[in-house]
Amino acid sequence: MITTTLYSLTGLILFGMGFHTLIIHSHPLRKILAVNVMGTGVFLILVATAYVPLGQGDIDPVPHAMVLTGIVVSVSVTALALILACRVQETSNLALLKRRNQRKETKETRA
Amino acid sequence: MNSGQLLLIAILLSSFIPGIIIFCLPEEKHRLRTILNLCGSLVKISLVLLMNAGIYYGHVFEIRIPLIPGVELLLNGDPLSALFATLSSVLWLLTTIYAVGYLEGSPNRSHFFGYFSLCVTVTIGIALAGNLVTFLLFYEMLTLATYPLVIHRGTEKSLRAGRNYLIYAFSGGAVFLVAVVWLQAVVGPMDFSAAGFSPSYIESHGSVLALIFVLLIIGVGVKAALVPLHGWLPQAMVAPAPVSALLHAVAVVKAGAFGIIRIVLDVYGAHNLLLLGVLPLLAAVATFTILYGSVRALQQDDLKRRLAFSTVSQVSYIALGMSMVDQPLAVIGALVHLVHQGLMKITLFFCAGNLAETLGIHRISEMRGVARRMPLTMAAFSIAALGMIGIPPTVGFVSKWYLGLGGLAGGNWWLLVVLVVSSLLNAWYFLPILIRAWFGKQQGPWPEEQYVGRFETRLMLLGPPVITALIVLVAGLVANAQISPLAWVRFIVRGYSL
Amino acid sequence: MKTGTEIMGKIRNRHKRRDAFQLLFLILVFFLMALLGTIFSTIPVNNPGLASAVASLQTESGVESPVTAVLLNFRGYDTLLEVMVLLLAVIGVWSLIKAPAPDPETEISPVQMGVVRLLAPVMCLVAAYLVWQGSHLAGGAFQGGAILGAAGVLLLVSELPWLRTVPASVLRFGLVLGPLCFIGTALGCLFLGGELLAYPEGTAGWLILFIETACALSIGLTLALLFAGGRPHENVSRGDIP
Amino acid sequence: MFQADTPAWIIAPVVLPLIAGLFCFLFKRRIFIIALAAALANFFVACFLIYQFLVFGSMRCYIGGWQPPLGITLRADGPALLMLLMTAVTGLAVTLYARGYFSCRIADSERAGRHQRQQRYFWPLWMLLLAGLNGLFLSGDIFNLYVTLELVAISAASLAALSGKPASQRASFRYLLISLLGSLTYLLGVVFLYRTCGVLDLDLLRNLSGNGAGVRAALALLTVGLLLKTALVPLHFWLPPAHANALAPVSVILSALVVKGSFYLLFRFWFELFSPIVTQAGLNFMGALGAVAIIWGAVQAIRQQRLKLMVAYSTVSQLGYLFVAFPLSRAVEGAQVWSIVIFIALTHACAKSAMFMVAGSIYLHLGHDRIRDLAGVRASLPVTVFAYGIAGVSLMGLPPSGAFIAKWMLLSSSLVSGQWWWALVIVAGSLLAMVYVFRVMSRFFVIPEGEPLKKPAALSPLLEWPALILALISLSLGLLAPWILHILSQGTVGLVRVFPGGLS
Amino acid sequence: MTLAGLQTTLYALILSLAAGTPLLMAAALCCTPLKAMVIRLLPWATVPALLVALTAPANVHVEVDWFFMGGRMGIDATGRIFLALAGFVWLLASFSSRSLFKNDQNRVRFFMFFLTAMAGNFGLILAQDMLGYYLFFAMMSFAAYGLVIHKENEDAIRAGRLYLLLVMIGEVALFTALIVLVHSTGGLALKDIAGVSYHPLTLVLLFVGFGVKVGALPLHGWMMPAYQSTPIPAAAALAGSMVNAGILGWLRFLPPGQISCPRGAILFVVMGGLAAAYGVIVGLTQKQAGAVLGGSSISQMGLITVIFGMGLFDQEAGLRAAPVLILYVVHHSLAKSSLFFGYDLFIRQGKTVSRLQLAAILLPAMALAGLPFSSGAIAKTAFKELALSLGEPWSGLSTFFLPATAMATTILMLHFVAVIRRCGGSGKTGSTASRTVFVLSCIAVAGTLWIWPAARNVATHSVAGVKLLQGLWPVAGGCLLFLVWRRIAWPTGLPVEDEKSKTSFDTLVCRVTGFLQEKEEQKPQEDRLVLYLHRLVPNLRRAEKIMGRWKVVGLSYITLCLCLLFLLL
Repeated sequence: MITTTLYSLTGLILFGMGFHTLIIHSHPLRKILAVNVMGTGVFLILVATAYVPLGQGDIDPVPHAMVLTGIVVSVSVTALALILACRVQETSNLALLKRRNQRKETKETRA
Repeated sequence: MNSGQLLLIAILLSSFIPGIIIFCLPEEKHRLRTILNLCGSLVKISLVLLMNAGIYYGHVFEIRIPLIPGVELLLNGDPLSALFATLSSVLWLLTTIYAVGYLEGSPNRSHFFGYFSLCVTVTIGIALAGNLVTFLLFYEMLTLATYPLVIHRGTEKSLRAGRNYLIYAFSGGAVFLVAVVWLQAVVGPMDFSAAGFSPSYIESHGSVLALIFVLLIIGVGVKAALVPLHGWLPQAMVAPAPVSALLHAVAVVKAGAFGIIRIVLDVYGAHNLLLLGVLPLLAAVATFTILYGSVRALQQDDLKRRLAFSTVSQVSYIALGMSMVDQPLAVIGALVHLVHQGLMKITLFFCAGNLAETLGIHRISEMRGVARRMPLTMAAFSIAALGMIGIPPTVGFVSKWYLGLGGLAGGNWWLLVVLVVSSLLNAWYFLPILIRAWFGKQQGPWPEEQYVGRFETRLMLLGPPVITALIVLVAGLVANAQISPLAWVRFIVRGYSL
Repeated sequence: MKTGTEIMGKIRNRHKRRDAFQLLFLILVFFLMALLGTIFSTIPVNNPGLASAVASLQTESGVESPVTAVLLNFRGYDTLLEVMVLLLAVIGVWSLIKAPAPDPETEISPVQMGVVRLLAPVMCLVAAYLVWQGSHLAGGAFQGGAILGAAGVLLLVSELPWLRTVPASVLRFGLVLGPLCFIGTALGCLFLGGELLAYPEGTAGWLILFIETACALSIGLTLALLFAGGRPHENVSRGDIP
Repeated sequence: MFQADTPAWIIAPVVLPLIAGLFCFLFKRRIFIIALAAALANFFVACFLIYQFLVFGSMRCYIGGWQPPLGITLRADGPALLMLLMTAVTGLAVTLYARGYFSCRIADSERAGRHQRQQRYFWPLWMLLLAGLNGLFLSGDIFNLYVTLELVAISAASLAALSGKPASQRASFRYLLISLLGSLTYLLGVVFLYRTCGVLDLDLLRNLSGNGAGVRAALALLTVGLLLKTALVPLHFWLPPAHANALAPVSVILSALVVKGSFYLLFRFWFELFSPIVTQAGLNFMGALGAVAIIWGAVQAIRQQRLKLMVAYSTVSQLGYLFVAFPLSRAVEGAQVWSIVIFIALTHACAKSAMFMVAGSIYLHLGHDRIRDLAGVRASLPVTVFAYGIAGVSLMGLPPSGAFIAKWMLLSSSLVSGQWWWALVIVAGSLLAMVYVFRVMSRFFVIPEGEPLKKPAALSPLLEWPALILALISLSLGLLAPWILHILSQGTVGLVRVFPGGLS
Repeated sequence: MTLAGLQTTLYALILSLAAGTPLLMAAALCCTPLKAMVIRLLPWATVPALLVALTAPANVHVEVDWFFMGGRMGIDATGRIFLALAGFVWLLASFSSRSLFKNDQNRVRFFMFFLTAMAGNFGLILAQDMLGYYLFFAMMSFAAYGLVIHKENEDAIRAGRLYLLLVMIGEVALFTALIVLVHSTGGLALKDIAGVSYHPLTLVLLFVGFGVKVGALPLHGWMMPAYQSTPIPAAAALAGSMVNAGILGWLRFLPPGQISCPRGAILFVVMGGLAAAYGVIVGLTQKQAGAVLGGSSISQMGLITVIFGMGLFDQEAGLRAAPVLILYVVHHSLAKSSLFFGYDLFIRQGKTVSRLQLAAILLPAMALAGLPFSSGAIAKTAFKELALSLGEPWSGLSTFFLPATAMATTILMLHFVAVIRRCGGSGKTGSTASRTVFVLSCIAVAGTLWIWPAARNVATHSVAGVKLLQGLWPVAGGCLLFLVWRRIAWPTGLPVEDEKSKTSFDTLVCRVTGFLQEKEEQKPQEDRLVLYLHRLVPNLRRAEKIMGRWKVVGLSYITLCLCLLFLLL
């Protein structure tokens, strides 16, 4: 029982930490990781839920299946998010570069 | 579906289908477009007349389409709707002819005539609406159908006018919607044919019902241009003349006034309103509007603006008459003014349009001696203007006469004062125009003389005002005949057994 | 000088404000989590969950492992959609970006090559084992697929030249294979048994294995391709005219 | 096997687009034919399901033959079927529109390759999204709903990023993160629920969920998660950039369908699953959020300088109406709650799709969508402008659109129950809607000065007519009201059980 | 159709032709090819009316239900006299104007108004219902405006404006009075009026409504400028016939002999008496012939008003006063129109006026003054007899008031003659026609009352010895006084008229109208709402940006969670 509670509370704390990071930090990678942490937290709670004290130590397989599904989903989303983050970074970097170049050019022409 | 229902649908479709076809026509096919328009309006007039005959002989015309419990669309041909439908369809024909002449060679005519037809469809819908929901439906659609017409010129000024028109109209519509819903919440669904809800509600919900009445009047008062809800009307005169004619005489303002009539006669009923004691409020607003509109009209130099303010003033006669709903004579005056004002005002706007289109005259100060150049136009204008003042034998006198009689019958002496003062003001702002036009001396060339031909202007522009002016005269002269607006209005009022 | 100090002050102020916000936010998050935790821990645990239901129907499921039974039989529909999610991730990634071209100048160390050559087949074997084991113990398509994916990543990292020459259409087919088999089976069951995914009597075990195998392959490929980070170069397609 | 009353038909709307999506991904050529076939089939199946529903009543399909609590149930009741039909109709129109859109873009030789690639990936993503949405509407299992939500979220985010513009990618990234946050919150709620009740099936949950704090917390979490995805103010910030920067067909899909999915769940939870524990304060809170959304979205829409952004903010505003129905739900009889929401959702779906289509067509035509410079469009794209007008009218809730019916019911219930302030918000919202709709409309009527330099080629009818037809549908929804109400009243057998004697 | 029905239709046709012929001719003027013919046939427009007046059987009444608000036409004794009178005056006027306007560029317009006014005049005499009367009255009044303003010079425009203003006031007063009357009688026919009790306000309204036309005292302002500005033939019609419409209105709406109304009587008598005095005084200050005649009209109409007021006292007085009133009206109309025709002749002939003509013009002038053997003497005798027969309060009138007015009128008429002697016309246009008309009118003035059977009784009374003397001394006194006054006022002869005669009331009207009309058109105000929104826009943008920050999102997420938790728990 205590184990379950412990696990669940840890999961909740992970969820909260992830959320905090997601909001406070601006770097895309951190955000993605934060979301992953949050997901992990939820999975942790889910796994903890699988422990059924009433039966004879039986493990409820359904939360496990759910966790599996969740993990797969989170993997997919993470992959997509990472790629998107890369693209965003790239394009914004490009834009940044371009802007800098332009500025330089104008300076040169002025000179 | 019986023949009566078919007739109702045919009446609506007779302008809707031409409208849709016209939308799809390419810009160049003006001959086909004109033919479609004219055929549509002729068919509509004959169908409406057919319906009138049917109504007179007691046939029932009714279509019900239930939407949700308590909300149904109801088209119903009763004598009152026949009055408005006839007015709109006849004036539509004339306005169409006029518009064809007026817009010759201007861009976007397909759209213009398409919306024109939609507009009249919607107006007929308003006429035929059998309950508040249906009325609301067409009332809102009317705003939509007229908006493109108002901003048809596409200039910044017209856009601004259009924007104001929308803001006013839709705000009014929203208030109206709330009121309709509320009323239904209080007294349940109700048709116009019920001619008022049961007086027992007044005991339980008196103040709420009074509030709802005020909201309803505000809702329709926007279109009827009751002061202070009139702001859009003078601005909307930037639209082309046929549109102004449509706004002032055929559709929009008339729809508002018609709404007031419906609300007073059919939704609340004379008895309930007397119990509620809200009629003095309506009377006060109407009086103020009449006087205010006249005074403002006096200040305008722009001819169409002056006419617009004159509309503000004149339409309120209807509201004034309805505020004495317990007096059959006043009701007759109000109802018949619905028709009469339409006839007179459309003539005036046609003439103003002629002046602008032919000679480029927009201001009254430019009108000196214009009657020598355009005698027929100005003759028509004069007849209508005299009618507005209430000079016999024009129709304007007939309305005022009944209003006065009704007011006196109800013991309202002040009404006579209002009529007198407003007649004097009307004379004050119309007679100088006439004097200037007929007896003034032309000073310099006309601002933009565009047409030189056999007649004073194009026949299509000349015909409609002359015809309407003749109607103004003849309808007054034969007011007491078997077939005249007045006779039909008497028939309507008989049905209410006030 | 004055302006300089002002600016510094401003920056400091902003920092302060941010810190204050962070603190507030932290407190709020903590409060929320504490609240949730309290609620969660006070939930009376008096329901048996679905364990007993699963246990009672275990024999009908055709597999021994309860998790696999749930995944592929009782809640096979979830899994079907989940496989789709994976595929979707690939499609999404491919729609976004082209796979980075291999850097021809990087030299792969022979040690790495050796390890890869050694490990990759073993990993494939392990994956196959995991899939097979899924029917009675922990394991199954996802686990197997993950191992396969890892193998793929290894291969990709070591820049094996033939990897790049695999035609895109083959990759597509590989990706679609698992979901297609899954749906195919499901529909087959529908046509045969009247219900989607209602395996006919006695065939459940084999069908599940079949689905798992196909899915494991596709999942492995998916993960590897996700790692590759973009759509392959499709020479034939007109879509990638530079 | 496939008789008319076979429940297995229910899975068709999920499976058909799924397979189509796979094939679209697999093949290179004739993808459009596959997608079109799937959309058509989906439409017909939806119609058939409604027919089936009307004849045989509410259907349940137990996947794999496993009954709850273990198995997953798909169920087809009135609201679900109407949402399904909405998706099918809009989906069909979008499919056609997208075809026109992409062919028009590909015809432009400058970036043909890029446009072709966009089309290539659009179809599978769209098909999978369609499958996800259909699954969402039909699913009767709270965890399965999570999976479908994810399916929708990922495909939607990919679609949103499809245009390749940096802005769209940034927006899409944010969208993805937010919907992940939402999904995780939702999942946390599911965990709470499972912990309390031990079942996942909605019907069982409804019976089991007692009055415990766990269920309430679960409801709060589920709600917040779904609110994030529904983009209710103040959580709406991701929506306008994501919707406005996407390709036109994608904007249509996102705005018309995707947000509806999460809202649909929210509504189901509040009014079906958890209705016994819902408090009036909670309902009022949601209503207040909705009211804020109506006003805020409309005001922001009025402010916008670009057509697509304006339309996107209008979505924010319109979503508010859905929530204003919450506090009023208790004032009306059972079936009406659903009808209000369904009417708003249906009208908004059709009208908003039409609007985004119009915006897309105008963008294609002019090369920009600045509201200031829309003069002259009327002459070259009359059908499109007409469609815009009609869609705008529907959004404003003028009769006889479906939104009017909904507005009527909302007003009526707010006035009957004496909560007139909601009526004020509703009326104010529609007036503001008038302002933003006609702000654009009036620009169409400006007659441009001078002759246009070059007359742009006319757009394909596929770009113009779907918009018009959708707009017309949205306008005439009010006339279909009796039919929709019939479906809803059939489907509220379950609701009646939940709310004995109505909701009052 | 039965015979009776046929007869009714026939009468209806004939009666309506009386008013309809001029109207039809006016309409025909619109048609270019018919113009010349219509103008040639102008005098014939009066023929149907004259025929009706002379030949119609007594008490013909026709009802035409469909017309206007239910039309009734008919001719009774009073109507017949008025119609004959009007027909005669209009006939002469049309002869005269036809010759006057041979070459005027605006003649078509003039004749249109001329014919319309004529139609209105005939129509109102024939109308037997209130609205019909009102209709034709309005028609005549407004058409007369076209005659007043015909010259289009500044004076004419000013006169027209004043005329129109007063006509409008009269119209609305009449309208109100009619409504009140109809409300109390319940019917529209004139015969329904009998026995109605009048509200004082109604009396005032009726006094105002018709008093405008009559030139009763506070409403007299239009008369002198209008008489002066109107082309003389039209002025003759105006003074000789149209003015009578007001009197007829009183007779119709306050029928003497059928009502008694002492308060009204006082009103009428007082106002009439004042007008009689005022008219002379103001006439003497005028330096233009038309205006002088206007003053005379004010004065004479004042006398008529007094007679009418006497008739209002009670029913018996009414019965006695009515014939006297009619007699006086006939006398005044003929004399006044004759003066105008004479004036016309003088104008046309210019300096070539013969002494005979000058003597001839003295005939109507002295008739007005009441010289024995003239029609004026007869009318005044009738007046005196009436006053005497009515007893105490009135008999005093005959001893002082009437001689005084006669004396005053004599002065005024001499002044008139003095004024027109100076008139110099341009040429000899149509002087033949003018001469004929003048002669005819003079004959009518001289002969009518003598040969009129109804007046024969009074006529014989008037030439009785004492009466002759009584009639003569005021005239003689007047002549003397005129000479004295002339010496005092204009020792060097009449000054040449150049200053504008403008009443202060007129200036006031001009000023108010101008003030209101020349106001600038108000600029449409920029839409407040939009302005406000514009101002809001930056703030809105900022707010929306802030809402997009992750921090805010996080905060709102947590807030929402907490709120919902608390609200649901």
